[in-house]
Order: sequence, then structure tokens, then C-alpha cells
Amino acid sequence: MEPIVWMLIDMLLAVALVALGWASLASKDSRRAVVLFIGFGLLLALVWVRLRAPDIALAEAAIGAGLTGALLFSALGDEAGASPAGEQATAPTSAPLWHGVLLTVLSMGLAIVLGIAFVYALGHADPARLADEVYVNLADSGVSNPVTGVLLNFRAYDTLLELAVMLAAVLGVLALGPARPGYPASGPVFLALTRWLVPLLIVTGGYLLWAGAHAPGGAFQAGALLAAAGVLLRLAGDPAGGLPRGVAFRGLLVAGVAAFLVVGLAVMLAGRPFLDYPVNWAGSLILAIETAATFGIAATLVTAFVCGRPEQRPEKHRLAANARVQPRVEANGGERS
Amino acid sequence: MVGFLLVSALVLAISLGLGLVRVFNGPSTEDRMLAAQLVGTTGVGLLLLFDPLLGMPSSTDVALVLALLAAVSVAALTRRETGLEMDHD
Amino acid sequence: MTEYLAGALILAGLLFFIAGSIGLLRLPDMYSRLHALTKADNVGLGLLVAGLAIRAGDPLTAMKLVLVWVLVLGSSAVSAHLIAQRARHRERGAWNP
Amino acid sequence: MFTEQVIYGLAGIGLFSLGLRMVFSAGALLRRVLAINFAGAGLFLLLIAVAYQGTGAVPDPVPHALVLTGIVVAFSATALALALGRRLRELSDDR
Repeated sequence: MEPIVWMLIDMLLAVALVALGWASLASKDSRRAVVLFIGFGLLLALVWVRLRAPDIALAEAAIGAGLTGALLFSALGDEAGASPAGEQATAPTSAPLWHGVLLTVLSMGLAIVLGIAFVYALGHADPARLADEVYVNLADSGVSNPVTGVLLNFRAYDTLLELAVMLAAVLGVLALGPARPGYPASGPVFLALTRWLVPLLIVTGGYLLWAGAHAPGGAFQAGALLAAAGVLLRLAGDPAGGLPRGVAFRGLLVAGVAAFLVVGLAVMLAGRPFLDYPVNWAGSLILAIETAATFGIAATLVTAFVCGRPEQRPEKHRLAANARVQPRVEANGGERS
Repeated sequence: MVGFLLVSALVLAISLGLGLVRVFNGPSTEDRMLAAQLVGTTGVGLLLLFDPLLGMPSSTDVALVLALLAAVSVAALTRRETGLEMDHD
Repeated sequence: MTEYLAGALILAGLLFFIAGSIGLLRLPDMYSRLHALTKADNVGLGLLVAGLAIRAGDPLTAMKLVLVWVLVLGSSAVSAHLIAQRARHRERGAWNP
Repeated sequence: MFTEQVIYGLAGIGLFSLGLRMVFSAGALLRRVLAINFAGAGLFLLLIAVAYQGTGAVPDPVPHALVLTGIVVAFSATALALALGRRLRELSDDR
């Protein structure tokens, strides 16, 4: 009985995922597409838990269901109320019909080939897996959460380069022009929620950072939660989203990469290969890198949402930021949206 | 008890599917976002059930994060940046 | 005994969830849907949390569950406010009391 | 081989192909950015389905680490794509 009920739940979630993807990509209305994408992120977080990937579920719950939705909605503002005219302006002239048909046939063929390969591969799995290596060596990694062990120790090179990719992306964003305008100071209701949520997000982020050594969590999830606090602050009226300005801002952006490099080079001074931590030190070094990376990731994600450098803000926004400290509801004519 | 919790999870999943119908159909963006909120709350409920069902305490942590982030995308939808239309008062 | 109490609470919670979803599908306009479901699913989650907390029987887990519920309550109240405000704004222009 | 593994793996393949198909379609920039995100999510789903070892066993952590960083990188790449689109619109508005 039990397997059948689980199968029904799994089928429901899987069908809903594909249907959401299909409907989102087929919709004419951009807002509909984005809301469907947010729903997709929510369901995906459930599926990650179902597939015993709680580390990913935490990141998905924060990024897929929350931050990406906020990013897409803020980008929709550019399309002037997402009018059909704005849509057509960016859409190239329509391709010939056979073009679309060919693409559909090709992608369906790809899906069928991949599907057969996947089911075949599951039936003929090689019993010797990389996972066994991870579990054999986990005791020496300095942490007991295998995912953190892979990220920060066994494949630390990968993670360093991934942080560098994020940094490169956000440098691209910074190079593309001034930040998006901020939001007007919010009314009392949203402000009250922000005042509750921001401290809770920071505390939960700290908890996940600390827990990452032995339980699901770590720098990426903690950074995403801190970033969510920044996004909330920006939505409530602080144009910088809680980011510092000047040197401190630049320092935060590179914090993760810098901590990785410093630790990597320091162990080389001790006569070991790059990023090959001494076993006794591994736990502390990983925590140090993760702490720096948390701030770096958070700053990167908030900068991506702000879409530019936080210091470039006109005087008008400064007023809005002051209103955050002391909400001047009367002066603003109530909540504005 | 585990069987009962499992059937409860199925009921919640069906409820979530019903909520998704409104996300698909709208008609207005507000309707969709409201339905997405319901899907989020139902998803939180489902995650809380996954904790005992799958023996994963971290499932509750995921529910906590979903609950913390629930308002972010709604706020991003409803708040408009200064200088954009609809904001002139 | 506690098993049955927890079961009854969870069952009641499920009823509210289903009621919320059906209300979302059946009610005629956005405001009535808003009214109905922001209550239904929060009560549903509250009952579910109560049932699971009794079942867990561990005060730390129970506290975490209640925290999740309180957060959902707060977020959903504010979200409902923001969504209703946006809909009203779109229909009748800016609100200036 | 587990049922859930097959279900979610096939869903991942479906999403990947769907996203890939829509990336190459002529559409608004936002739609194509979404398409890349869906294709990526489908690929992540496939990877994690392969890593899955059943309810009672620990899954393979290596794909988990890959997907975890992938999600964060995908967010940054999405932000970059949207910023490029915004700049493109500004430039075409100026002309």
C-alpha cells in the first residue's frame, strides 16, 4: 500500500512540475510566466526533500522560490507594465513555421534518447561510486555533512571557481550601467513585517552556516538567506538593500574568493598542495572560508538584485532611506505600491 | 500512524494541485499570486509531514526557510520602483 | 491517547486545507477568494502544526513547528494586504485617504 | 532502480528538452531567460535522481554539491542576462 501512495504523490509533483514549465514558457503574459516560475520553485523545493537532498532544498527554497521571483518581477518593471507593445519590441520577426516544427521534433527526439539512456543507466549502475570515496574520507575532511565536505574540501577547487564565476557575473552587471532606482518608502504594514523578518533571516542564516558542518546547510544557503534580508530591505525603501558603500562593498563582494585564496596559499606556505588542509585544521579553516563566503555570496546576490553599485543614489532615495528609520506615513500619503 | 501521515501527505498534495489550477487560470496576476501563496502554505504543510515520513529533520528547516521567504516575491510584485509609471501620486 | 488527539488535529487541518483550495477555485471574485483562503490555509497549517507537535512530543521540535506557523501567519497576512492593495490600486487608482 | 528515481528523472529530462526547445524559439528575452532556467532545473532534477539511493540510504553527495552551487550560479547568470536585456532596451530607446 505504502509504495502506491508515495508513487501517487511523486506522480502528482512530477506532472505539476512539467505542467508549470510548459505553461510558463507558453504564456503570452510575462507576469503569468513569472508567477508560474515561482510556483515551480516552490514545488522543486519539495521534490529535493523527497529525493533526500535537503541541502539543495534549502537553497531552492531561498533562491528558486524567493529571490529569483523578486529579481524577475523587478525586471518586469522595465517592460512598462509588461504591455504587449514592450513584448513585441524585443521579439524578433517570426521565424518560418518549419523552423519551429523542426526544433520541436529535435527536442522531443533528444528527450526520448535521454529517457532511454537514463533508464538503461539506472538498470546497469556501476556499484563502485564516487560517493564511496567521499564517505571513506569524510572523517578527515573536518566536517561530517558530506555535501559540505565535497564543496569545501574534496572539490574545493570547483567551489572556488564557482564563486569566481558568480563574481564575474556580478562584475558584468556592475559594468552595464547604474543601479536600478530604489523603491519608495513602504507603508507601515510591510515595514512591520520587514522589521520582524530581517533579524530572523540573519539569525537563521547564522544557524545554517554553523549547522553546515554536520547537518544540511552551509555558506550558500546562509548567503541566500542574508541576501533575502537585503532584498526585503530594498523593497521596503533602502535603495542599497543593506549593502555598505565604497571599499567595504568591494571587500564584501570578493570576500569568498579572497578567503579561499588566502587559505589555499597559506597551506602552501606550510608545504602542502594548494587547498589541501591539514586534517587537524580542516574544520576551522572550512568554517573560516564558509563565513567569508556567506558574506560574499550574500553581497553578490543583493548586488545582482540591485543591478548596480549601491552608492549611486540620488538625493530622493536618501530621504526614502531615512524614512525607513522613522516611518513618516503621513508625509508619504499612506502605503504606495 | 505512519500510514495515516502518508495519506495526509497525499491529501495535501492533491490540495496543492487544486491550488495550482488557480495559478494557471488566474485570470488576474493577483489571483495567481494569491494561489501561489496557498501553494506555498500547502507546501510548508507537506514539508512538515515529510519530516516524520522520510525521517529527515532538515525537512522542517526547509519549511522554515519557505515560510521566511514567502513574502519576498509578493512584495516584489506589488512594490514599484520610483520613476516607473503607476507611481506618480 | 495523544496519538488519537494528534490524528484528529491533523485531520481537521487537512479539512481546512481542502476547504481553502476549493474556495480558491469556486469563489466568484478575487476579494472573496482572498478573504476565504487566507483564513482557511492558516488555520489548516495551525492545526497540522499542533497535531505534529503533540506527535513529536519534543519541546524543541514543537517550538520550531510553532515558529514556522507564526512566520506563515505573518507573511500571509502581509501578502494578502499587499495583493489586495495592488488589485484595488489597479482597479480604482491610487489610494489617498 | 527506484520508482521515484524514474519519475523525477523523466520529469527532469522533459523539462530539460522543453527548456532547450524554448531557448531557441523567437520570443521575448524574459521568456528565453526563463527557458534556460527551466532547462537547468530539469538537468538538476536528473542529476539528483541519479544520485538518489532509496529512502533508507544516503545519496551520492557529489551531484548534490554540483547542483547546490549550480542554483546559486544560475541566479547570478539570470541577473546578468536581465541586466544585459535592460541595457539593450536603453540603447534601442536612445536611438
